[in-house]
Amino acid sequence: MSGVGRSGAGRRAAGFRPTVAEALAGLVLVLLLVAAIWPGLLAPGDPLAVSRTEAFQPPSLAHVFGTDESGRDIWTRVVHGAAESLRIGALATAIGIGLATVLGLLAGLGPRWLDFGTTRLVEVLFAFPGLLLALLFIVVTGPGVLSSTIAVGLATAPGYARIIRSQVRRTASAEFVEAARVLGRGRVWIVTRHVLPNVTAALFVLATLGLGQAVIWVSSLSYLGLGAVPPAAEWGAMLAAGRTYIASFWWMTFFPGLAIVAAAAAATVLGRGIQKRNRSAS
Amino acid sequence: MPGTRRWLLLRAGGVLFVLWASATITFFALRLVPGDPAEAILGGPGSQAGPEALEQVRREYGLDRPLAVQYLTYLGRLVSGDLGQSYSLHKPVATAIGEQLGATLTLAVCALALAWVLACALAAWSVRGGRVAWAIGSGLELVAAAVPHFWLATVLILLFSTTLGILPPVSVPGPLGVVLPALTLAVPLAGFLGQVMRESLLTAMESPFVTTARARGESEVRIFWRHTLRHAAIPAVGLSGWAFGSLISGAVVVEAVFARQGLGRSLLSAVQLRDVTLVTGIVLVVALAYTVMTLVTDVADRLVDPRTRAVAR
Amino acid sequence: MSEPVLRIRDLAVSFGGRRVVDGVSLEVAAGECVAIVGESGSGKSVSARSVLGLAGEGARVTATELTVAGEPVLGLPGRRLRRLRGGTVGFIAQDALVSLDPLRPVGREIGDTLALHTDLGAAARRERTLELLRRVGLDDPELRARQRPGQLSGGQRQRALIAAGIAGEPRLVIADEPTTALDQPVQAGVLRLLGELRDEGTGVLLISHDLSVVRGVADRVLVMTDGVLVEEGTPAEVFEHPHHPYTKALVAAVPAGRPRGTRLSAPPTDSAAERRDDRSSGAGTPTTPTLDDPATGVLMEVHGVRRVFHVGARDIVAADDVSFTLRARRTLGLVGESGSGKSTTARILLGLEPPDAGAVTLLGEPWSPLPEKARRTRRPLVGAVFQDALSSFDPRWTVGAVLADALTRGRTVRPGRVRREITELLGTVGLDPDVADRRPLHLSGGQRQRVSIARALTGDPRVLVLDEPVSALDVSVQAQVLDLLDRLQRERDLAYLLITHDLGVALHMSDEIAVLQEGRIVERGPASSVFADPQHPYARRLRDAVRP
Amino acid sequence: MPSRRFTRPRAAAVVVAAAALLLAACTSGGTSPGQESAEPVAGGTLTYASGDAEPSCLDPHVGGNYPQALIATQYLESLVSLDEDGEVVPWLATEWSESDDGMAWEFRLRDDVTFTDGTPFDAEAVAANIAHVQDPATASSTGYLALAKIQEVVAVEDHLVRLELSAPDSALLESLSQVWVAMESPKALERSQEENCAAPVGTGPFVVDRWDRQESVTLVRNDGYTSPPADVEVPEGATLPYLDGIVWRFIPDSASRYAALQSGEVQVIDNAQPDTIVSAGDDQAIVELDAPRPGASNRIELNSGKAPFDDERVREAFIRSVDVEAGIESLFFGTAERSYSPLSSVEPLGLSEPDLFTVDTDAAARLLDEAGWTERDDEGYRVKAGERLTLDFPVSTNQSIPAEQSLFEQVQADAKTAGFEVRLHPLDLSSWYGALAENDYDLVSAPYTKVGPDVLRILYHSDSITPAPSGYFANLAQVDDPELDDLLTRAAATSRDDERASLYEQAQRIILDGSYILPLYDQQNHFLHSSSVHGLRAMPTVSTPTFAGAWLAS
Repeated sequence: MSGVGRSGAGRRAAGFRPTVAEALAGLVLVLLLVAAIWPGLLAPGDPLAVSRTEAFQPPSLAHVFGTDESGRDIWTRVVHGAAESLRIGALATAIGIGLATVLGLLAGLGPRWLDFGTTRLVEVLFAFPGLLLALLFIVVTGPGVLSSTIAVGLATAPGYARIIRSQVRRTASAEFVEAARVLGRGRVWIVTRHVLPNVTAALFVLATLGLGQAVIWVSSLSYLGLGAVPPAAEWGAMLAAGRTYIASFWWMTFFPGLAIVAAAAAATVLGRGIQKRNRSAS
Repeated sequence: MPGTRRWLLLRAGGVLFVLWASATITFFALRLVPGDPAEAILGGPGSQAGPEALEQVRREYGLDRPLAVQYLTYLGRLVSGDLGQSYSLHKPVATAIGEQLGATLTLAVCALALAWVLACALAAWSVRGGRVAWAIGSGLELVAAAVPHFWLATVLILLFSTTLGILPPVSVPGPLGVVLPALTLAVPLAGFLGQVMRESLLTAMESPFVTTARARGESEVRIFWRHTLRHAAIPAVGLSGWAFGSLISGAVVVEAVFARQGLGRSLLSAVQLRDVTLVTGIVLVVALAYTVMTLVTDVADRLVDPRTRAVAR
Repeated sequence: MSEPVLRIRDLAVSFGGRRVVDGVSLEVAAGECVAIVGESGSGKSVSARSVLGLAGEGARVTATELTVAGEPVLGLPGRRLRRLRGGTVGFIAQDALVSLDPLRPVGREIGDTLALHTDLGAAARRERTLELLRRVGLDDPELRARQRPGQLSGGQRQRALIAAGIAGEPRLVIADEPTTALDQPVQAGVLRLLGELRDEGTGVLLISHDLSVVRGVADRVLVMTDGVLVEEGTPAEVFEHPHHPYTKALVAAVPAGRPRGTRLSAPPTDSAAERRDDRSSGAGTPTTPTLDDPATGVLMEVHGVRRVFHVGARDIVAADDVSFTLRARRTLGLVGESGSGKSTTARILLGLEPPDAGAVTLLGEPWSPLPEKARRTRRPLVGAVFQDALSSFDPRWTVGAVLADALTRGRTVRPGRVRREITELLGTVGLDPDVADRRPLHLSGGQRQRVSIARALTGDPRVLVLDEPVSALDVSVQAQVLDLLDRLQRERDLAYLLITHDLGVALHMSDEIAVLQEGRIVERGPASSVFADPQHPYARRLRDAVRP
Repeated sequence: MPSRRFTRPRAAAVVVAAAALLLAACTSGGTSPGQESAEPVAGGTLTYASGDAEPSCLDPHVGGNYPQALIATQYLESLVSLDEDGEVVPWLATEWSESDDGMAWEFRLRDDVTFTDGTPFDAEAVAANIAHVQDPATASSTGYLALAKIQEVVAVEDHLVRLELSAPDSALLESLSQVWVAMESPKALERSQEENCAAPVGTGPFVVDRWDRQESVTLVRNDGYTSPPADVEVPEGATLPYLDGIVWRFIPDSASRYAALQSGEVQVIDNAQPDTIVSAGDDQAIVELDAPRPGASNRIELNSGKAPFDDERVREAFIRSVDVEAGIESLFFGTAERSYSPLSSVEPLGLSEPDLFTVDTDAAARLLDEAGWTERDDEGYRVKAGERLTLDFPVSTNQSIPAEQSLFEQVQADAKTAGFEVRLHPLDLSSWYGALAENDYDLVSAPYTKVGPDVLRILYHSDSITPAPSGYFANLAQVDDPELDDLLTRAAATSRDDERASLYEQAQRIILDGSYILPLYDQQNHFLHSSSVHGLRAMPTVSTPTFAGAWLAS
C-alpha cells in the first residue's frame, strides 16, 4: 500500500506486480507461516521451559527478545505462539465470516421479508458492544482459547454480515447477471456461478483484514483474564501478562506486541492489495 | 410523503425490536452461566454467605421463582420503564446507569471526534507530502489500527505521565482527565477511519472535478479541504455508527486502565458478578445509544452527501 | 492581427519515455475558435491541458515556445501558474456531472473561481455568480446557484460548468470535449454558447473527437493522431477535401448523412486507434444496399406496452403505449434523450422487465409477459448487446469462458467442439482466436463490443436488441462495429432494435425510426423521411440538431 | 435460674504503646529514617488508590470482604482492638469480663462517644449492631460467622452490655476486633439498605461525605473525633485526625495505580506489585508499608476429598515435587517471605514446619510409584489404569495477583516433570465460586482473613465441608479428620491461653503432616505511599491502614 502514489499511481500499480509494502508483507506472512508450521526451525527451544534463575532478562545474544517472569525465552515463545495466535485469528475470522455469509446471503438473495428479518437480527447483534457479546459467551462457556475464539467470531460477525449483504446485493443487480438472464440462465445457476464467486473474492479480502483484528480482540480478552489458558504461548496472553511489568521490563510486552502488529499489518496490506486488484479487475 | 412515514414506522419498529431482542438475549444468556447470582450479591471475594442469607436474598430478588416468571415480570417492569434493582450495587439499575452514562458518553464522543481529527490531519499531511508522506501516513494507520487498547493505554501513561509528567495517568475531574483515555480509544479508530478514507481519497483525487478545480487555479491544500476530503469522508461517516459500538467495547478496557467512571467498567464487573438486571440495563442503554447513533449517522451521511435523496430500504 | 492569446511551438509531451505528443504547433488568436479533432489516445487533450500545466502526473512537457497572452507557461512557479489557471485561461471539461464537485452547489464552484481571480466581496461575488448563470442561459439563476450538478439537467450543468470556466474573464477558453456527454439538441445549444464567447473576443481552443460538433463553431480545424497534427484548415477544407489518409478515414467514418448500407470503416493500416480491431477491407466503396422486401417475415411485435416505476412517492412512466414491429433484415431505430424510456423498452423486449400493460409476441407466440420458465426455451432467439460491454461480462471470466457459457447454455458439449465454435464465432466478429484466453478488462472498447456481439450471436438468434452499441466508442471504431452489425444482419437475416441517442447512427443504420419522449413514441416513419417534415416539436429539435 | 458468679474483671491491659508515628516506623518496613522527628501538620486532603474491586456497599456488615474493611476502617470503630503484640486492647469498650462457664461476656462501654449523626453510643447501639449483622436481610457473611455464637444481647446499663453465647468462644474478642462487626449508628441502620450502604455512620476519625461510583469515595474529617483505640497515644495539644479528608479512589489496574503514585496524583496505593515495590525502594519519594494480613496464610489447598488427592502419598508427592521457594524468590523480588504455616506470620500461635516442604523429586517419584501411578504416557504424564494424573486448578483472576498466577504456572511446570498434568483455569470470580461448588478442583488457592487462629476451625473443621446452599464451603482441602475436629472445637471453647495454644499447635501439625496444604506466603498486603505521608499505620487487627494519625508534610 505504501507504494501507492498520489494521482492514479495506485490504479496503475494495480497491474499484478506487488508493491514494496506488499512484498514485505508477504515476507512477514511467510515467516509467520513457517513459525506456525515448523516453529522448531526458527526457535529450537521449548517455549514452556521455566528457568527461574533467568527471569526478567533484557534482550541479549542468549535471549534476543529477553526472558519473561519465569525465565522463559520470549523469542521462542513468540515463534511458538504464532501457531496458536494465527489459529485463533484464522478460526475466529472463519467463524465470523461463515456466520456472516449465511446471514448476508439470506438477506441479500432472500425475499424482502427475509431480508428485513435478517437485517434486524444483524442490527441486534450489532447493537451489542462486540466485547459484551464475547464476554457473555465466555462466561457462559467458561474461558479458554476455544471459547474466546468463538466469542470473537461471534462478536465480529455482524460487521461482516453487513458488508457481505451489500456485496451480494450489488452483484445480484450487476449487468453481467442480466446478460446471463438473457441467455436464459436460472436463479440458482446465477447465484452459484456469478454471485457467490464474486462475493467470495470480497470475502477473502475481509478475511485477511479480519485476521489481525481477531488476534487483537483475543489479546484484549486475555487482558481481562478471559483469553488463552496459561502457560500457552499465545501473543495476546503474553502481551497481557507482560503488561503488568511494562514499567520495569518493557521487552515483555514489546515483542509480543510487535508480533501482533506485524501480523495484523501484513495481513491488512495483502488484503488491500488483493482488494485493489479485484476492483481494477471488475 | 407516505414513503417516508412508512420508512419511519419500520425504523421505529426496528428500534423497538432491537431493544427487546437484546434485553431477552442478555437475560437468558446470563441465566445460563454457572455461578449463583445470590452468591455474588453477598459480596464477592473472601465472604461466605450463610444459608439464611442466601435464601433471604433469593426471595428478595425473586431468584427462587421459575425463570419464565422472572423473565415475564422483568419484561413487565421494563415496559413500565423500570429497569429493576441491581444485585451488586444495591440500588435501582436506572440510577446506577444514570451515574455512569455521562462519563462514557463524554469519553466516546471525545474519542470519536479526536479520531476524526487525527484521521483527517494525517490524510491532509500525507496528501501534501508526496509519495513518501503517503507511505508513512498509510503505514502509521496500519500500525494504529493494529494496537490493542490496553497496551496503548499503558504506553501512553508511561509516556505522558511517568516520563513527561504533563497528563494525569488516571482520570481526574475536568477536561484534562479525558485526554489520555480518549486518545487511547481514538488512535486505533483513527487508524481504521484513515484507511477507509485513504481508499476513497485516491478515487476522489483522480476524479475530473479535481482537474477542474486545479484548472480553476485552486491549490492542492484548498482542493483537499474543499473537495476531496468530503468525498473521502463519506464511507468513513457511514462507519461512525459501528465506530460508536466499538468505542463502547473499548471503553470496557480503557475505563478500567484509567480508573475512569463509566458504563464499560460497570458492564465488566456486572458481567463478572452475574448482575443480570444491571447488565441487561446497560445493554439496553447501549443498544439504544447505538440505534440513535446510526440514525445520526444517516443524517450526517445526508448532510455530507446530498445525493442520498432516495428513501432508504 | 494582434498578439495571439495562445502560441505553441513544437510542443512535446512524454510519460516515462513514452511520447504522446510530438512537435505540435498552433496559435489561437483573440476571437478565434480553433478545434483539435482526434480520437482517444491521439494526444489532443494532453496537448491542451499542458497549456495549463495539467498534462498529468509524471509528464515531461517541452516546447520551443508555449505562451499564453505573451506570458511563457513552462517553468512558471506554482503561484503564478495558479493565477494563470482560471484567470487568463478558462477550462471547460466534459460531463459536468463529474467535472463539477457533485457535493457542492454549482454557485459555490463559480464563486470559488471569482474568489481566486477577482477581488470582489462576498456579496458582489454572489451577484456576479447569478449574472454568469444568466449569461450562460440558465433560467432562474437564484435556484440553479443553490442546486448541485446531480439536480441539474445535462445541458444546464454543462452551462454551469462553462459559467465557472469563464468566471475569471479569461482571454483563452480551453473546452475539452464540452459536449460529449450531451444529447444532440442540447449539444447545439452549448456549441452556440461557445460561439458567442468567441464572437465576444475570447480565444477558444476546442477539443473534440466528433467532427460534426466541430463543424459549426470552429474557424480552423486541426486533425491530430498519434500525437502529431496531420491536417489543418477551415472546416470546409478539411471535411470536403481531406488530404491526409487518416483525415479521409475519419471523415468517411461519420455515419451522419451516409445512406443505409454504406461502408464506413477505413482500411486498418490507416486507422490510428484500435488497429488490431479491423478485419474487413475495401474501404469507402458502397456495398450493395439492402433490397426492400415487404414480404420479410415479422419476428417480434410489441403491442401497447406500458411500464411505470414507483420511486418513493412519485411514479415515473418509462414506457407508455409503445407499439412497434421488428422484421427480419430490418432495423428499427429507437431514438430519444436519456431517460426517455429507450432502455426500459429494450429490457421489456428482452424479458428482463414485465410490462404493466400490453404484450410482446415472438414469432407470433406470446413472449412477455410470461413466467421466465416458459420463456427460457426460446431465449436463444433473442440476443442482446449492451451499452457498457465491460460490465456485461463477469470480471472473473475470460472471453472464452463467456462465449463457452453462452454457447452451451447448460447443455454439455464436447470441449473440443466448444473451442472450435468459439474460434469460429470470434472470426465472424473479426477477432483473433487468442482473444479467447484474455479477460474483457484487457481488451479495447471495440474488441469488447465485438465479443458481446459474438455472445449475442450464440444460439442463432432472430432478433438482436442493440442498446447504445457504439456510444462508448471512437468514431472510427464505431464505424467498424456498425459495419460489422450491418454485415451480420444481412448474412443472418437478423431483425435489429437499435437504441441510440445519436441520430447520425440511427439514420445510417435504420430502415424505420421511432422517436421516443417520456415513454411515448412521438414520431415514427421511414428513416429516409421521418425528419423531412417532423410533426412533433421534439422531433423538430432533433432534426435541427443534426442538420450540418 | 442459677446466679452466675463473675470473676474479678481482668484489669484491662491498658498498654501505653508507642506513638502512632513510632508504630508506623516499626510496621512499615521502608519508612525512611528521620521521619519520627518531624512535627505532625494538621490539614490537607490525601488521595488513596485501592486496587481492590470497588465495594458494592460501604457498610462492612453487608457481605463483608477486605475492600470493605479497608475503607470502613476510616469511619467505623469496633468494641476492642489489638496492639502490636496481638494483645486485646480497649476501644469503644473500656473493659470486659467473661463468665466462668464462658457462656456470657460483659462489656463496659465508653460513655463519651457519639456517632457522627449525633446518636449517642450506648448498650442499645451495640445490641442494634449485633442484631443488624445477624439479620439475614443484611446478608452479612463474614460478620455473621464472627458473631455466630452470640445468642442474646442484653443492655444491662446504659453503657454496660452483656452478650450471651450458645457456646464458649475463645475467639470472641478477636472476632469483635474486626471491622466487619464495627459499631454503626442505630439510627442510621434503620435507613434503607441502599442509603446505609452509600453512607454508613460510625464513630471513626472520618465521615463518608459522598460516593461517586467507580470514581471515588470522599471522606471528610470527623471534627468531634474522640475515640482512638487505647494503644494510640495522641501527642500533646494535637487532635486526631490531622487530615481534613481523604479521597478514596479505585484504580484496579496496577500499572496505572503505580503511575498515579509516581505522578503524585495519589499519595497512597495498596496491592503494590512486587516489581514496583522494588523499584520504589530506589525511589526516595516513595515509601513501602508492608502489613501481612492475619488469619490464614496464602496457600494452595489440595482437595483430599476426591481422587487423586484422596491418597495422602499423592498429595505429598505433589508438595515434594514443586519448588515454590525459587519461584517466590524470582517473582516477588524478595518482597514476600515463604511461609510454612497454615497461619499468617502475624498470628502468634502459627506453627511453621519448613522441613515438610523441602523439594525432593526422588521421594515424589517413589511415592507416586507406591500410589500406583507407575506408567508415564507419551507426554510424560503419569498414568494409572489408563487414567492420566491430572489436576484441575481453578484460579480466580480477581484474587490472585499476576505474580501469583505466574507462580502457579511455574508450579505447573515443576509438576509436569514429576508427571502431574496441572490444568490452570483462570476464572472470573463467579465462575470460580461455581467451580468450587461443583467440586471441580484438585488444587485451589483461596485467601481467608480473620483475626486469630480460630480461622483454622473455619477452614479445616469437617463441618465446613458441607457446602452452604450457595455451594460455598470454607474447607477447600476437604480435611475430614475427627481428631482435628475435636482439637479445633476444644480450642475454640477453652478460655485458658496455654491450653488454647497447644491445641492449635496440634491441629496445625495434623494439617501440615497430612499434606493437605502447600503454604506459599502471608496474604500479601503491600502499601506504597509518598514520603510526604507520615504517621500511616496498619491496624494490628486485620492489617487495614488507618489514617487516624496520618498527616501530610507540606
